[in-house]
Amino acid sequence: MILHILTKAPDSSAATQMQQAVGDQDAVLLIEAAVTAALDVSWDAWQQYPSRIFLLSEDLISRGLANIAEDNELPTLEMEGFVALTEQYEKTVTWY
Amino acid sequence: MILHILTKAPDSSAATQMQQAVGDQDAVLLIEAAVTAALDVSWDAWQQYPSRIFLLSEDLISRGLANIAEDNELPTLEMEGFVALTEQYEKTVTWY
Amino acid sequence: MVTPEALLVIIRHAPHSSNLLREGLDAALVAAAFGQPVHLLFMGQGIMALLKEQGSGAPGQKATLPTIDMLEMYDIDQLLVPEGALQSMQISADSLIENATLIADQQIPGLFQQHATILNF
Amino acid sequence: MVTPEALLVIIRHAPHSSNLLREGLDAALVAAAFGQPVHLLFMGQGIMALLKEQGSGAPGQKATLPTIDMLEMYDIDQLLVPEGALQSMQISADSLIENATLIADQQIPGLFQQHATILNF
Amino acid sequence: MQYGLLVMGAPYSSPAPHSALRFAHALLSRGHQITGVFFYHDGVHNASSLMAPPQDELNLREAWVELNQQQAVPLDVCIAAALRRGLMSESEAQRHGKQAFNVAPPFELTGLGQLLELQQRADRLITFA
Amino acid sequence: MQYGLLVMGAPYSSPAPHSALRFAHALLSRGHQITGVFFYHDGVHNASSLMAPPQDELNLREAWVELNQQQAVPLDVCIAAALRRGLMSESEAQRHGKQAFNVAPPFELTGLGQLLELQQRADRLITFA
Repeated sequence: MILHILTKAPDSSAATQMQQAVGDQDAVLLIEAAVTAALDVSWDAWQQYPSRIFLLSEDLISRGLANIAEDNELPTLEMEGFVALTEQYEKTVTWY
Repeated sequence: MILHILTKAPDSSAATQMQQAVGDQDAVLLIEAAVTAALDVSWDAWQQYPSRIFLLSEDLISRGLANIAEDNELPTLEMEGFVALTEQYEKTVTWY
Repeated sequence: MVTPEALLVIIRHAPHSSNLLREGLDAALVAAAFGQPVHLLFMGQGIMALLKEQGSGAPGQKATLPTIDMLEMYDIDQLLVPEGALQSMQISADSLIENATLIADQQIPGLFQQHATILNF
Repeated sequence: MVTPEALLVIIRHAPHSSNLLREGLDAALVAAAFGQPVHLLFMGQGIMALLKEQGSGAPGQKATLPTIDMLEMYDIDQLLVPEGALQSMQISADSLIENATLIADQQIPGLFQQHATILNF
Repeated sequence: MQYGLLVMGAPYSSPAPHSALRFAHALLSRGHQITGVFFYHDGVHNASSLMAPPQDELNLREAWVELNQQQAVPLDVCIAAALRRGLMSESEAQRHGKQAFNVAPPFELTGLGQLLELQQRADRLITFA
Repeated sequence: MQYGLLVMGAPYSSPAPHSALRFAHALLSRGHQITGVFFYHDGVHNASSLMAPPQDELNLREAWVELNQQQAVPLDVCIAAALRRGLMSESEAQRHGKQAFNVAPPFELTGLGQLLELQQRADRLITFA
C-alpha cells in the first residue's frame, strides 16, 4: 500500500510515470502544480483511482482552482489530511 | 525570421509551445535534452520544418544518439554552425 | 496592435511552480519603467497567472495577482492569451481577469515576427 | 527476484539534463557500499543513462557511463527497464548496455509493493 | 510516529521546501516526531545563511531554523551536493582555501549515508521535490 | 557582430551554463564580440565563489572568469534574483548584516535594467536556460 504524491501537472512525464506505478491498493495525492488536474475531469486518473485520489486544498486555493475543484466535485484534503494519509500508507513515493 | 532554440524533449510543453510559435521563415535548433528528438522520426516537427531544423552534434554524441541521428539521416550542426545560424537569423527565442 | 519597438515578454510558467513567472513579470515591469512598450503573451501553464480567483492558500505562499494588477499601472495593457491554450487547459474565458485579451492561435507566429525584442520566460 | 529488505532506486532523468541522474546513482552506490541490496528501475528519459554509445561530446560534458559501469562492482546487477518505456522512447533493446534487464510494464506496480524502501530520482 | 523528510528543491525556485515546512508543522500538530530533515540535490540551497529574500516573502532558512529550535529536528545537508552548488561550512571553507562560508549550525554537512540511515530509522520517509 | 548572452540555469543542475560557455568560445573563434553576459533566475549561481565541484568536473565559475580575462566580457548578475538565492557581494553583505559574501569581481551585481540595455546594445541576444 503506497501513497503516491504527484507534484507536477497531469500532462507531465512525472504524471505518466506515476500512473504506470500505481497499484490496486495505492492512493494518490496531488499537490503543488499537480492540482491543475482539477481543470481536467477527463484525466484518466480520476476514473482509475476513484475514492483514492485527492487534491491538496491550500494549493488549489493559492492557484485559484478551489471553486473549480468544488464544481467538479473532486475530493480535497487539508494538510492534516495529507499527514493522515501518510499514517495510513506505509510507503510514499513522490513524483516530480 | 527567427531561430527557435529548443532545449527540452519533444514531448515537453516547451516543445509544444515552440511549435505554436514557429513561422514559415523560421529555423529550429535542437540542443541539450531536445536532441532526443533524433529517436523519434515521426515527431511532426521533422515534417513541418524540412531543411530548417537541426540537431547540435556534440549534444547528440554525449547522449549516445549520434549514430541514431545519422541512421535517420537527420541534419546536424557543430557549435560553429549554431553561431552561423544566429548570424543569419536576426532574432532567437529559447524554449526551455 | 503591435509596434516594432515593443518588447514581447512570454510567460509560460504557473504561479508557485518556479520563480520564472515572477522574474518574467519583473522584467516586463522594469522595461515598462524604462519607457519601453511591453506586450505580454501567456502560453500553457502561464495562463494560470491570470485566474482571477487566486486566493491565500497557506501562509507564506506569495500571491501573484498583486503583481498582475500592477501591470496596468505601468501601461502594460496587452495581456494576450491564445484561445487554443485556454481550451487545452480547460479554462473558461470568464475565469480570467478582465483585461486579458484572447487571440487566435494562428496569430502567435505573427506576434513573434512583429516584435524586434522578445524575452521568453 | 526482489528481496523485501532491498532498496529500489528509480532513475527518471537523462544524462546531462540535470544532476538528478548522477545524484540518484550516488544514492544507489552509497546504499550498496553500506551492504544494502539495491535494485535500479529506469523510467522515461532515465533509460538514456543506459545507452551504450554515449561518447565524449564537448570538453567538460562529464560522462555517465563510467558511473553505470561502477554499479556492477557494487553488486548492483538489477538494472530494470520497462519494455513499454523503451518502445515509447523508440529505443531498441540492443542500443542498451548488456546488463540491462527488460521487464513487462505490468510488473512495475508489483516492484513498488515488494520493496520496503524506495527512492525516486 | 517518526518521520524523516527529504527535501530536494531550492527555495523560491521550487515550491517543495515550503510544502515540506507546512507538512512538518502539520506532523507536529498531530503529535508525530521528526527524526530528521535531509537536504539533497537543489534542496541544499535551503541551508544558505546568505539568503536574503524580499521582506514580504518568507525566509525559508529562518523557517527551518525555527523548526529546529522548537523540536531539535536535525537539519542534515548532503556535502557532495552542497559543495558543487556553492554551499560550505566553516571547516569545509578552510579545507578548500575559501575566505567565507554560508552553512552554519543548526545545518550540518554530512554524507549520503545519513539519508539511508534516516530512511531506516524513521517509520516514514516523505520526499518533497 | 555584438552578442549578449542571458544565462538562466544553475551550474550542474542545468546544462545551460555549459552550453552558453561553449557558444561563447565559438562566437570568439568566429570573430564576434561579446557585449556582456547577464545571469538571471537560477543562473545567478554561476557567480558563486564558494562553488567547489569534484576535481574531475569543470568549475563553471572559473570558466566564466577565464572568459572575462580573455576578452573583458562583463559578467552581470541580477541583484534581486541573487539575493533571494543566497548570493551577495561584499557591499550587499554589509547592507544585510552578513558576515560573509560569495559574489566578487569580475561578477557584478546589477539591476534588471542592465539586461534590457544589453538587449538593445547587442546585435543578438541569445538565451541559455
